[in-house]
Amino acid sequence: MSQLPILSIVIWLPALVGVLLIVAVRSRQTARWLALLTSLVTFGVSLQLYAGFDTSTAAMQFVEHRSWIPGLNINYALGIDGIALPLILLTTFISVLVFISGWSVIQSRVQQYLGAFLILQGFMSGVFAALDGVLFYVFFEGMLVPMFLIIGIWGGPNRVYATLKFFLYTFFGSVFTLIALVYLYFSSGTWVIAEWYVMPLSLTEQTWIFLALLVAFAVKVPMWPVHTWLPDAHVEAPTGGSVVLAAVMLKVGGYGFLRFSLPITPDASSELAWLVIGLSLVAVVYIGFVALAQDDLKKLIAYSSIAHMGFVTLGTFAIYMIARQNSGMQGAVLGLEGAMVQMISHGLISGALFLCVGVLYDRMHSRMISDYGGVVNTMPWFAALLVLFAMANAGLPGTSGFVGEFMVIMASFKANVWYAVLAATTLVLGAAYTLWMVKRVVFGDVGNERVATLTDINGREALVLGSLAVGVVLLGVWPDPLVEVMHASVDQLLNQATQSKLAVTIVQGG
Amino acid sequence: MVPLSHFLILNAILFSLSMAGIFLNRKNVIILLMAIELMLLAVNMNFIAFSRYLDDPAGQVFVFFVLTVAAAEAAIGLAILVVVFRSRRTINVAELDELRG
Amino acid sequence: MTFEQIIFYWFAAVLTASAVTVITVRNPVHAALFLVLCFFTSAGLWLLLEAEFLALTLVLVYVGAVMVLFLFVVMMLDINVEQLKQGFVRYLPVGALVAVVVMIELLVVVAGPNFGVERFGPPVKHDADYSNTAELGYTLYTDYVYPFEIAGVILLVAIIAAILLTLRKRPKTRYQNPSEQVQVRKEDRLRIIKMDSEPPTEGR
Amino acid sequence: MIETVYLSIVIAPLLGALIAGLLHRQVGRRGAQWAALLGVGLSCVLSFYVLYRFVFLDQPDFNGNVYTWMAVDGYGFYVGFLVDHLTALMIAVVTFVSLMVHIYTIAYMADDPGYQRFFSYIALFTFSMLMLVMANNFLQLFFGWEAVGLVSYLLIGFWYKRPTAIAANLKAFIVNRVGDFGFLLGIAAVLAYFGTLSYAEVFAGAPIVAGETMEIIPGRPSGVITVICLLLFVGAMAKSAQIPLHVWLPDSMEGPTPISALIHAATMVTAGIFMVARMSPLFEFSETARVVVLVIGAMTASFMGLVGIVQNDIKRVIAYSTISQLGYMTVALGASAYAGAIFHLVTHAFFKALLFLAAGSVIIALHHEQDMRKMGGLRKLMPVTYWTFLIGALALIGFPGLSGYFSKDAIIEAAHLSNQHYSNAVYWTILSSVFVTALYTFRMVFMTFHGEPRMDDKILSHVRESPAVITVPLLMLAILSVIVGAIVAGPLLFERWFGDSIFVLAQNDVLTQMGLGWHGPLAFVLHAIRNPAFYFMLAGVFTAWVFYIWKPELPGVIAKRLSLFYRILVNKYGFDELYQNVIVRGSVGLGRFAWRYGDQALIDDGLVNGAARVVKQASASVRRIQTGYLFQYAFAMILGLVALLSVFVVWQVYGV
Repeated sequence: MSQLPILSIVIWLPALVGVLLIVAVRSRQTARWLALLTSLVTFGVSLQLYAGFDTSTAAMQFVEHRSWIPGLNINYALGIDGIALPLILLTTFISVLVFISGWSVIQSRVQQYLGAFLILQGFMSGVFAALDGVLFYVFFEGMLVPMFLIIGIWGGPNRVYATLKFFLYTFFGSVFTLIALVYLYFSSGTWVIAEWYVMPLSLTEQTWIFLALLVAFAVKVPMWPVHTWLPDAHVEAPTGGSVVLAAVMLKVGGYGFLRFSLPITPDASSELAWLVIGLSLVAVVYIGFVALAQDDLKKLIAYSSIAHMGFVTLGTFAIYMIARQNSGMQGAVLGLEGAMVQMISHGLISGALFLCVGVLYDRMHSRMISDYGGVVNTMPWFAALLVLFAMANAGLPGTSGFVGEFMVIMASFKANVWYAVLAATTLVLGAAYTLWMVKRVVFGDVGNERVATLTDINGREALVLGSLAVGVVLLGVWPDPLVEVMHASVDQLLNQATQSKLAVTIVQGG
Repeated sequence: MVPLSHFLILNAILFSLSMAGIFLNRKNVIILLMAIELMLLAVNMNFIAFSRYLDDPAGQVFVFFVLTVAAAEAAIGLAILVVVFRSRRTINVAELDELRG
Repeated sequence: MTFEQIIFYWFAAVLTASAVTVITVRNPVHAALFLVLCFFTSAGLWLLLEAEFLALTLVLVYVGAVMVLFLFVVMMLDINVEQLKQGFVRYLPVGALVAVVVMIELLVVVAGPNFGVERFGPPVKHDADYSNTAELGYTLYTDYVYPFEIAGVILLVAIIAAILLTLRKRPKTRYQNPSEQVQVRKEDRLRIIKMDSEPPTEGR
Repeated sequence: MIETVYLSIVIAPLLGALIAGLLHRQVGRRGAQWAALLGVGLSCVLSFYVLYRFVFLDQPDFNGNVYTWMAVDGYGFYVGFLVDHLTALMIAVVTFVSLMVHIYTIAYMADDPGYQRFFSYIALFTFSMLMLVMANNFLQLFFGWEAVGLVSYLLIGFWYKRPTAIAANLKAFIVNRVGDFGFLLGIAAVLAYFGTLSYAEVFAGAPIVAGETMEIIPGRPSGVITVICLLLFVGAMAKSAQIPLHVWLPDSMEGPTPISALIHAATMVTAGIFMVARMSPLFEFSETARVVVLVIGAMTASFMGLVGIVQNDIKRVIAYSTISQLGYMTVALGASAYAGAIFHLVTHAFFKALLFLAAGSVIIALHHEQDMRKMGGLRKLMPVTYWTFLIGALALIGFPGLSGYFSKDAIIEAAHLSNQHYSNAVYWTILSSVFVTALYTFRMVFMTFHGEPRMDDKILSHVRESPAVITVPLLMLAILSVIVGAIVAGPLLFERWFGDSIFVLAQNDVLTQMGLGWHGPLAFVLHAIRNPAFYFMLAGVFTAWVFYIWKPELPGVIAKRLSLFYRILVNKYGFDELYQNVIVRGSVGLGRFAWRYGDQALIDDGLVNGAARVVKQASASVRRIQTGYLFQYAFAMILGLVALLSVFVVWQVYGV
């Protein structure tokens, strides 16, 4: 293993270059090249993480550890396991695409825009790599600021409302996280997240911590009924913002459940699994119907994101229902890894879909489905890619969208037949809202004279969408390399998540 | 020989009177300031009385500081008053409602 | 009734009466003057308590400086007394009530058995050569020297603040600027112009 | 060696599709055409080689994995192939029909701007279908299942400018998704109860799991196998267009005719039949599931055949006929005559592809006219088309000696011999449907080729026989439609050619029972005289002749007399209206309602903005306290102080 602090580079290189862009770079073109170069370098460095990753162990790897605030026992501790690694790779990958795709789209305050994105990228990587509670929280909150600015400055006409809603929602949630983290610190005396896994907690304590964390992560995921910020934020955000928001930021919620809720409060998670599962199923079914009624492309994709993220939470918490079946834990790993795969896949697909909307928006400056129609006549390559991503969004086998849904449905069938039945409605609903949208936008005769003047995607857009398409198909045809890195970590997580902490308390008390 | 309690009672009366003065002259800032001076006077006299009966000069030192601060306060208060009057041509407190929410 | 007691009650009565007048009188000038009376009587009471230095300070600082300042401001400003007195009666009951309540409470505390005022014996008799000023100064410059210095700073701040607040730039005021006068150069005042010499015109 | 052959069979069409699709600019029209044609052609040749080995060289079954798709949690998900007798037959049929369609397409699509795209799609379809039939596990089966759905979606909407086409493809995909919903749940159930998705292991475990029950509705245990089979059958119902999920198939005729032949007649729609046959080791253990299959099949066979009588669009008639024939196959499945179903599937693939392609030939000759009321008298003008069409029609109605006769008769007989519940009713239903089949088929023949020409003179003057690339596939298919039944009926039905690919419990084995009376194909043909189906068929043809040649005014009279019945048929029993008005509108309406009142009104306005509003109003009222008058603040402070002091004094002094 190399001695370079790879994780620190992945986090701080973009962040520092981002600051540099904001304060020091005058030329737009320099800023663009610098940002692209930085993200490429970061992506290259993050690939080293994959190359050097040892899939046989569940231990944290590439660990960096320095004292940060000794008085409060806070450390600058970074490390990744099989759960964080794919998410970091997703972050760095998507970021590169964002810079390419936004090359000439943003014309005002280019340096600041790119700088904000670089900082955002660094922080998002930081969230997935942090091993210290405070560090996690700092990144978790820090992420909001650049995103707030991105939507608030480069967003659409109603951006102020959207940013406020976005910020207040997420902030509302994170306040509870902070309380939970501080409580954990005071009862354990340490901020090391891994120490919290083995700390005994009573059921009452666990329940409160679980609920506090649930609020934060549920907002981030977002779960019904705290999801309404997402459509608004997406609609107003610039394309790059939407992409990052959907592709990476939502994953922080799912990651939070895996990293915090399950291992720290296993008993409460088990007790309240019904709640999360219920909300997830509502997300899948109810939001599926809501998506059907959307007239706005971005809103539709946003709602579809919510429905798809429902699978993440469903797969995560289905393990407790499997545990209650008394027929062995087989299927639980399927659920957890399905949730993970779904996150990665949704990152690619929703990112791609938002980029597609961006391509259309750049040309026509409209997000309304009714303004389009017959796009395939003038933009055949684009139409082909959009259909591919739409199919992936509908969970067609052979695309990554299928893998996660498949795994989660399989796992939830083990948990309860009806979970699987409700989850599987996405097959119909997902196809219905996605393909109906495709039908209205892509197919048909040329809808109006503005559509007639559209030009097909250029090389830059083709590069971005094409690389996502390759990713989507590759993961769909051969997902094993992705799930392979998770096995060890997920096995360990499953142990922690199903190992009751109450028994430990009794032993210590007696 | 005056007992301590007499001084205390006197100061209590004086303090209450100045408090009533704040209520009564709520519109006239100058008299408000005077009432505050009166209040400080009552407090100071308490300090001195205790200083005397406890035979500790620290109480008088405190009065010294109170006087200093009271003088400063009066100076700045009046300066503000002058500025207010200059800009508004009145010192009627009822018209000073910039803090209104 | 000893002499001390007579003086105390007399001064106390005057103090109370003038305090009442201060808060009730209409004219601020009168109020200020009655406040001066308050200070004088208080100074008398302080002398009774053998706080000679403070008594004199009170008279000098308060009566001589602060109250003059008050009077100065009162007279300088054109105050509509009638308007300011409006609502006086309206607040009389509540003011009186508050005052009475506070007074009763203070008296309950101070005069009640809990406080134990009676435990304080009569004050220590000092020798004839006892100097209150020296004693005060001794304490002030030893134990309280830092607070003393801070008090000085506070006064300085008050001075500067008061000046700054009331300072007004008057554009039309004529004044000398010595630094500009000193810095003046020859070129600023005198310009030597080369001119062609002209032959005298015929008209002259 | 043989593995390479198997792999090549699958890969070749994929390569063809990719070249034709992604490099369409570089390779041009001819290049794309040859890429697809060569890919499928190679695949076809190899498939026949494989079939040859299975038939004559006693090739052993192959079951192997190509690569690990994913290994999780002790479950292995693989991409792998199972090639046994059933598969060998299927790949031969699929690639052959596909090849014929490829050749036919060269002429049919010659003027279409989407020429390369079309070849790419149909080659991709061939690949998907091969993945489906060659799968050795449920996952890959589902992959192929969905992939054919995708290509079907793309092909139905091939002419994407037509609003009807893009409505039809969306409908097809969504309806199929409803089936996949059940199918995927079925797979989930298999995984949950068998712990594997590999066919071999699942089938081996079926007798053990057969005894297990699960509680879907608490307190009411149901057999695991029954649940699995029913869920899987839901998938089959959508793919094979069984009532009530048949609605997409007639609409799918919006696609180009080669597609109707390839996908919506010969191959894709039979995927459901194939799947159930493949799952025979499971279905055999669930009597309930088989009863459901039987009844659904019979209903589809009869009801959809009736609708065919009143259709005027030539392709739609064939489409309804397809649904009806699929119903027959389903009946065979329900009667445990899996081999009979596959047999009918094979013969149907040939004669139905033939019918479609011949219809396509007519359509293109008439410049894309599909309405039979504007046809007629084409017999002389298009002789090859006419005769091949007639052969197809005769095969369809089960004229003795032609392929359809053997397969359909086997099914009817199987239903007759079956001792399932309702098998008697089913028997009579499908028997009477023979009459219906004959009626609508010959109505179509008569209206199209006989009588007076009813088209414009302008079009009529241009009508001529189609070129060789169209007629050659027609002839090939016609020959097969004639002979294939007689050749394979014996081995396929009665000699257990399928071996272990199809599993039938001894007590359900109607085919063996039927085999007792099997004395070769010739005897079977002669046996037709004593077969009621034969007379039903003759009656059907005769009726058609009466109605459409002898007394053409009769149908109108009858339609008026039986107007209620007629209207029901014309409206196709109202399925479309029901789905459109109740399910589609209902869903969108529900979505709108949920969005307006759930998301926007309740959550956004009520909770989110509501919270903000409450705070705002509260602070608006509180802010009146904030008068801005300093003295009032001072008063408040003093009063507060006094109050506190009072509390303190009272508390301290009086020790309350």
